[in-house]
Amino acid sequence: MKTLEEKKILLEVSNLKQYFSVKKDSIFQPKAYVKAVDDISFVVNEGETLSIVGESGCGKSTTGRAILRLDDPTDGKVFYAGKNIVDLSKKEMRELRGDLQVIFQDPFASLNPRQTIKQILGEAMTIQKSVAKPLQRDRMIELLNLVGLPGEALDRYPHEFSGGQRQRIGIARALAVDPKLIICDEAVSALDVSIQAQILNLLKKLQKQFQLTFLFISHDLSVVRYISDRVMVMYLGKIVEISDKKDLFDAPMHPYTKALLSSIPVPNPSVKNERILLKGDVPSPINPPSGCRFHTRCPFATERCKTEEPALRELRENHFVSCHYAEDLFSPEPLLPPTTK
Amino acid sequence: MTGQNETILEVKDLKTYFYTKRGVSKAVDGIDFSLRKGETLGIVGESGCGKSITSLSILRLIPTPPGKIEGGQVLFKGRDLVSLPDNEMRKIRGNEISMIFQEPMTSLNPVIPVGEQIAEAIRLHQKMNKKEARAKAVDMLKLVGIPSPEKRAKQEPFQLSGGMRQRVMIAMALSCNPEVLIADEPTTALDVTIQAQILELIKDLQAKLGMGVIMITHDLGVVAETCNTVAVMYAGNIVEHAPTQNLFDEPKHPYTRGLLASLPKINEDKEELYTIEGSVPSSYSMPQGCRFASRCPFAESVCLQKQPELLEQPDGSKVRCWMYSDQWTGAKPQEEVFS
Amino acid sequence: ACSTNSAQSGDKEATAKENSTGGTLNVVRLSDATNLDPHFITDIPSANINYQKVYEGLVKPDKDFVLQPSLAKEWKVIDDTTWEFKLNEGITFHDGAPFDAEAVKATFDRLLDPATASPQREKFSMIKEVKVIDPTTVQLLLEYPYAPLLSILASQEGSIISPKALAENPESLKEKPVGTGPFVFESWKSGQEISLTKNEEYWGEKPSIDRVVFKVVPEDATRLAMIETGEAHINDQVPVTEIERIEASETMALTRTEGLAVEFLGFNTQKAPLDDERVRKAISHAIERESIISGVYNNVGTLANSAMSPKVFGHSENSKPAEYDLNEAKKLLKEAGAENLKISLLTSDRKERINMAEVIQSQLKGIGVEVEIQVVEYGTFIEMTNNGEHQMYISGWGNATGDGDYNQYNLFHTASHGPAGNSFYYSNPEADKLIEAAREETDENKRLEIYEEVAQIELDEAVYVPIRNYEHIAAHNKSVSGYWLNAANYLMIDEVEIAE
Amino acid sequence: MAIELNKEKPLIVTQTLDHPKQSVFGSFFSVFLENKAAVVGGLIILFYIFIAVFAPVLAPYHPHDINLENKLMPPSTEHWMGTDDKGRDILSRILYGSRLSMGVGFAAVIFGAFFGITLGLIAGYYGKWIDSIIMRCMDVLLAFPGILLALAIVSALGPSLINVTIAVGAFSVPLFARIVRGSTLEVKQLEYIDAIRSLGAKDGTIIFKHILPNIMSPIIVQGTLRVATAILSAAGLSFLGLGAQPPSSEWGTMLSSGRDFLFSAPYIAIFPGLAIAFLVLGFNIFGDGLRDAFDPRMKK
Amino acid sequence: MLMFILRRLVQTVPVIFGVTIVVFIIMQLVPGDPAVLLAGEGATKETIEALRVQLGLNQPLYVQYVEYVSNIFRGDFGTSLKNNQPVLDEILLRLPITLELAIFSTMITIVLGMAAGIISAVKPYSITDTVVMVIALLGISLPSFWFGLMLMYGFSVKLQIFPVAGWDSIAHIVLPAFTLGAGGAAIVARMTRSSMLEVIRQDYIRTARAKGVKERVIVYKHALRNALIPVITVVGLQFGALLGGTVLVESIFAINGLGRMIVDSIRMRDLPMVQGGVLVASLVFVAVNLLVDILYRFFNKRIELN
Ligand SMILES: Nc1ncnc2c1ncn2[C@@H]1O[C@H](COP(=O)(O)OP(=O)(O)OP(=O)(O)O)[C@@H](O)[C@H]1O
Ligand SMILES: Nc1ncnc2c1ncn2[C@@H]1O[C@H](COP(=O)(O)OP(=O)(O)OP(=O)(O)O)[C@@H](O)[C@H]1O
Ligand SMILES: [Mg+2]
Ligand SMILES: [Mg+2]
Repeated sequence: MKTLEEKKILLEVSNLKQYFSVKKDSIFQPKAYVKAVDDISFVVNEGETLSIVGESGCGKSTTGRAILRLDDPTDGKVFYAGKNIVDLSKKEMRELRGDLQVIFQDPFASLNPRQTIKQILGEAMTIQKSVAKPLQRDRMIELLNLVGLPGEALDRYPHEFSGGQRQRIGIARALAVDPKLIICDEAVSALDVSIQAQILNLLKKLQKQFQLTFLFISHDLSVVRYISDRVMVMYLGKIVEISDKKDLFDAPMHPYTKALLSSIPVPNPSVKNERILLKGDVPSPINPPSGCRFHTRCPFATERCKTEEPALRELRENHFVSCHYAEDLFSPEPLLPPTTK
Repeated sequence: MTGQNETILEVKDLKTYFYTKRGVSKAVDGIDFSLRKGETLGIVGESGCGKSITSLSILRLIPTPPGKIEGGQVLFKGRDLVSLPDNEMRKIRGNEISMIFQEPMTSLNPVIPVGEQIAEAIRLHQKMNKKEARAKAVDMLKLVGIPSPEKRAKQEPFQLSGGMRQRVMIAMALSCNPEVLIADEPTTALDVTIQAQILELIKDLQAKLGMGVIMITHDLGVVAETCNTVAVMYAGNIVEHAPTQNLFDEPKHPYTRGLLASLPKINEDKEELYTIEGSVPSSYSMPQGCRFASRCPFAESVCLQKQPELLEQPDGSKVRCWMYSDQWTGAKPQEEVFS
Repeated sequence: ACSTNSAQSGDKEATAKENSTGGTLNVVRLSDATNLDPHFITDIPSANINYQKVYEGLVKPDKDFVLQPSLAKEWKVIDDTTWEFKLNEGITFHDGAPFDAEAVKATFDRLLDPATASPQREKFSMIKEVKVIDPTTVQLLLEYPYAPLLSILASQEGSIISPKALAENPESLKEKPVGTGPFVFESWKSGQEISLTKNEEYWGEKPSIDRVVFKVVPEDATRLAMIETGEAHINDQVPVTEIERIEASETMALTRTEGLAVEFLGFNTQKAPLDDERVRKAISHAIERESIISGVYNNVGTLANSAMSPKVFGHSENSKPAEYDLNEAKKLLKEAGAENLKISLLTSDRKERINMAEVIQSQLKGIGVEVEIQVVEYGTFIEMTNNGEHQMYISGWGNATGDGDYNQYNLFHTASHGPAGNSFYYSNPEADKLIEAAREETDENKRLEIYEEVAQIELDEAVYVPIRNYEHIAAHNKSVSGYWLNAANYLMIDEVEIAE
Repeated sequence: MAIELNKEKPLIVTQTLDHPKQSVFGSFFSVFLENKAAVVGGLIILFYIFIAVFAPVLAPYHPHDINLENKLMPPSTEHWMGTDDKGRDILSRILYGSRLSMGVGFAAVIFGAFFGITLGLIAGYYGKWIDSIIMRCMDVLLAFPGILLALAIVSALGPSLINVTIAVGAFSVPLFARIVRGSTLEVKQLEYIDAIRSLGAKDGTIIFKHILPNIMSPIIVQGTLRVATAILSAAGLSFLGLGAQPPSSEWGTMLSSGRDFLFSAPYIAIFPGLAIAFLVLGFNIFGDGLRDAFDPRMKK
Repeated sequence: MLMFILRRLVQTVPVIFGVTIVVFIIMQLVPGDPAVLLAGEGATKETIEALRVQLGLNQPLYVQYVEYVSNIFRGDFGTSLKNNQPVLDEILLRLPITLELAIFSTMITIVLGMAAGIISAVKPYSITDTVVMVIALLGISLPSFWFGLMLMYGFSVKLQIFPVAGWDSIAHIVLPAFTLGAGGAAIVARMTRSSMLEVIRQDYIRTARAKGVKERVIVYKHALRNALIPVITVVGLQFGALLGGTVLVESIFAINGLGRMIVDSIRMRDLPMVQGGVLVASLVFVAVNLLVDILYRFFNKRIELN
């Protein structure tokens, strides 16, 4: 285990905002935005795996995309290697892209169906000039072996592979440019359990081997628990809790995290966890609730929650929570919901 | 609660094949199970193993062509649904056996108000006029916990969220008090917090209405939480069928064991996950022997030659594996392999 | 009575008595009129509506194109430059205005007034003054002796217009003609139809039909189909290729009339290489005209031997165009040193003309002349020939008066270069002199001689290749009888009968 | 500890590739060949192309050779399709005419496709205001009903086959642009585009190497069907006298002059009419077949 | 809904301006000087120059365009070169005829097309389906001008059921409307069929079956309503093709409509008439599209504007 002092910050996201304008229903309506990510700040340390979890639409992918500048963020800064990549020119950004790579969810959509594996990997190497042309073929085979595929795969097209194998190819492509940080956006969500395990193991192995840093996006808390060092929980474009994995899973401090954890069915019939059932659905990010965004579904919400937005506070070491009542609710012992509001 | 143990649905050697340009896909290849009143049977398995086709075959909803039920029986209260005339079958659908589908987004007709879609099922099977049926539909919406049901009944599906649509589906399925409810991955498309709500709802309603439920899912967690018995499917077969507790405490089939072992768990940390190497054989070219043999760490020559039967075990579970037969010569599996 | 009589004039009398039931005559036509003011009309479709229907002139041609009295009862030539006309009495215009000498004067004064800017003014420029002697007598005083005066008065342009309309609103005449004729203008639905009704007050013999409608039906096939089914009665623009079918049909019949016009292949004599007489001659020798008459025109019309048709005063049997002689043609080309010639051939978009162009194109290929066909809409055609932008062109001279002067002066006189008609840009002082002489000569035989001489000069210099004397054809449903086409291709319907 | 127990198993097991190697086109062709109608359509087109290429060899006469003695001859052993009003052999004219009619069809579609694809790609890829401007312009072009835009263009440029080609092409530009934009938007949101962007590929590379090849199917389908429409439109314009000029044997022109003999010598109009109809039919069923073959639902 | 209509109306404005710009530009492509054309034969240099000034041709292009558009808004579409009538009068005379024809043809397109499509889709791959679809394929492959002539030959000349040409009675409408509507009907039939087959595959149809709904009810209640949504758009687009088709059909059947007016004007190089005719036809089409969009919105409330 690394100690605190050893940790080096690789990526720092500060006050990131990503608003998408939405179509209006009437010409008289004021311009509306989806506040997909609304003012979030966090850091990713070198060599660690930071996971982002949350329900669908909470802004996980948007965060990842903003960091990669696949969409230009509305506001905020993203520091990588001392540079704010939001300000980089297109050309500078292209050069930097070798360091930041991404692995996507859909094994069917993430490879160009008209390129052979060789072309896919070769193009990556050529764009980033990570490997000289004559050496490319050897390197490709090496990469394929690394992700568990035989070299003969090179001349094939993506549709000749199974989902898990395609995911391996996606990983090989990311590795082809010797990245430092890989953002895995739901990289295993579409896979069956048995295949998912293969990929998760592979990712872990590669991380160790190449000192990679992962930003791991997922909605599956079990997977997150397996793979991460630290976990960040998002709700409606906001960070609600961020902490070391163990701390978060064993002693969550935000009522949402708590509810989320308790909602997950455990594959063990003898475990009967007390469940906090949340009412209703996630509200629309177009007009998110005022104050604490979770107050509409929170069993503990008070008037204050409706009006005052909670700050992200460090309540335990390396454990940040944005809830007005975090201390009272789950610390030190998990508490039951109060009977009256 | 009389006749709690009464079997209402029995599937015997059901075979459903698809005849396509690429060949014959034996999607479901000889399946047996039974369901009793008030029981929840879980069917789990990886994608493409034939879970949905099984459920669709029961209600005879397979797209024909290319699909065709090639053999077997589906006995519902003694009647074989496979050979039932179409009009008889229609009387059963939605009335005595109903179904909830995975995709709440696409399973409702986009241009008909949800209330009407529920009322349609009611009017088809119960002697009610339009008005009564509509009132009943609103009641059903209330039952599944949709706020302001009158208003919602008049809305069209696109105005509802995913969770609400799934509730509508449930309301529709339950509106005629069916004896069997088939839920085909009812929560896969939903977020965990919503999933919890829906599962809770189904459990509640089952307790209230006393129907038999077939819960199809690939999530072992869901199974553990909701089912009395579980059938594990692999490549068109049931490989293990056991009471839930047994299955999780003492999985028998190497596939089931592998599956459980490869699952990351929310409540424990692991350095490395067990992996089942290889992948599922193509449904167009099934191996002649045990379908799991190529991925099985224990496979012997017999496994490659002949498909094993579903063998009854002393604890009441059934396993399709040579290891549990008398012919087995190889080593008995060791638990450590799957850690 | 169920008579399916043909339109032959012979039995007209008999049927007229039986079928005086009136009825509406439907005439289908290719295109709509553009203007109904006789002083501004320049196209046949417009003229045909008015001519001898709404308007009448002082005189009119009969079926043999001999001039007969009309509004004028009689006339005499007082001296070379003074013509006196005695007018019929008791005639009123459709708007109630009386017809008299003042009306004649008003009409011609307007026509001759430069402010009117009539495109027909030039044709009447020999008239110096119109003098009213008394209400029924009028004199035309000419600048110079002009023999064919009557023929021009008999043309559409010579129509006498209501003085009331001229005084009150001459602009309205464009859309609403007011004359003295047997039919009164009823309405004009632009692009669709023009209808006329019987003039109950007509001074002459009243027509037996009540109404006539000129419908625009642009498709040839459609027009004919309408005749075949009886939906329409007369179609005066029939493709020559359909005559066999019409003649074989049980419900249709054909009317044919020799025309005044001649169709020809013209050369722009000032544009290289056609400025070389030998080239023109070579081309003339290379054209097999007979095959065009039979092939393109299906033997409608006859082989022309000059620019004047046999019906035109001034025509001579003796005029001799170039013989079909390919060897001679090739020889001439060689002499002229013109090899690998590429010449454009301009034609308007009339089907027969295009066909003719294609035939000429293929015939000239035989002597190694490559022809590029240029098909343009009629207006453009006129514009291009007026500007001399053409090399060879196909045209016809629709002689409106039936007199050689109209033909020779306009087509070949140096003064007529361009718009006036000489699109050959031909200029030969000798020819000019002869044409002028013929104009003023009053002795008919002498005139004929002069015309024969000048015509041969033009042919010898290969200014043009005469191709065809027009023959006008019209198809009608057998339910109608009694109409005829005059030689200028006007449809004459005052004696038409419609059987039920 | 668990890792110990797995000692005999390597951490990474190399996967076996169990699918046989197959080419993208192989599967496409097999699907395509199964669609009998499409094969028929393809054969029809091939047949016409063959005719067009070998017209000089196949044609018994020269298409412009006038022989007035032989005019309006009904079909016979000498003139299989009869002769027209100038005694030209209709069969020969149709054979040669295939070059013009198909040429116009192809050229117009290529013209329309070139601009349509370019504009559609730009609009779809760059989005935002560029998209708005381009697509509004396309809306404007689409606001002209049917061939009226083509008609207006021909009326301005004057009648000729080339102008007809341009006009018919111009009026297919917005159709291509729309389809291409739609497909571009669809493909653009696929993850491999993001993947290649995050590798630092330039816009041009992304558009031409990664987007364009993957939207070719709807373009080809649309293109094929558009050829059919273009041939019909061009023939229509020629029929109105605004297209090919005599003595051209473009089929619309042939039909146009043949219509005068519809009742007396119907074969003059019937044969070019059939020639058009069959070619158009060929393109239509071929396009339909392509659509089915490309349809992702039919695959896998 | 009202908002939607309003917004859609607002969106139409730039399209209309765009159309005027395109028409204006196309007419600038015409070789030759309009003043010379208008002045007529034999006009002097001075008259032509005066005309140029009078017509504003000496102004820069954009000024001319502004002038052109403002004239149009005042209802002044110029005057015909051929007969000096105001272009608008000529158009208004013919527009009702063309609209009548277009509406009848559209009815044929819709009724015939949808009926054939449904018949095909109910029993896909049956003999009926094959026959109907082969006819539909022929329908889109036959040149309409040829088809019209054949119809005329058969029904008017040979059988004498319908009049050959003209526009006086319902009987006159039948053949041209059919000629014009047939192609559209074929397209609508194909569209209806494929849309139905597509819809039949959808999950919600399976849901209806799982409810025990009869096949007939599934087809007519659950599938048809969804299947017709895309068909509405096709009918709208088809209306455009149909308006364009009037150019040919009106010529063949001698109908004095807008289409024939445009063709005749092109032949006579009467550019103001061409300009006006094309513009008005486009405006009609834009209006129809607007209507179709509103209908579409009405049937399919999910649609969002884009
Ligand atoms: N390009 C875009 N335009 C408009 N809205 C967008 C866009 N991208 C994302 N959004 C919206 O932003 C919100 C956050 O989306 P995001 O994809 O980041 O969610 P997510 O947490 O990744 O969800 P999931 O688990 O479903 O992938 C959603 O409401 C989504 O609809
Ligand atoms: N329409 C079809 N045509 C051909 N094969 C089909 C068709 N539908 C299903 N199959 C085959 O049937 C097999 C079983 O499919 P099924 O839908 O039952 O899987 P599943 O277990 O429900 O998977 P999932 O978890 O992905 O829903 C698949 O392997 C597939 O190949
Ligand atoms: Mg996401
Ligand atoms: Mg399934």
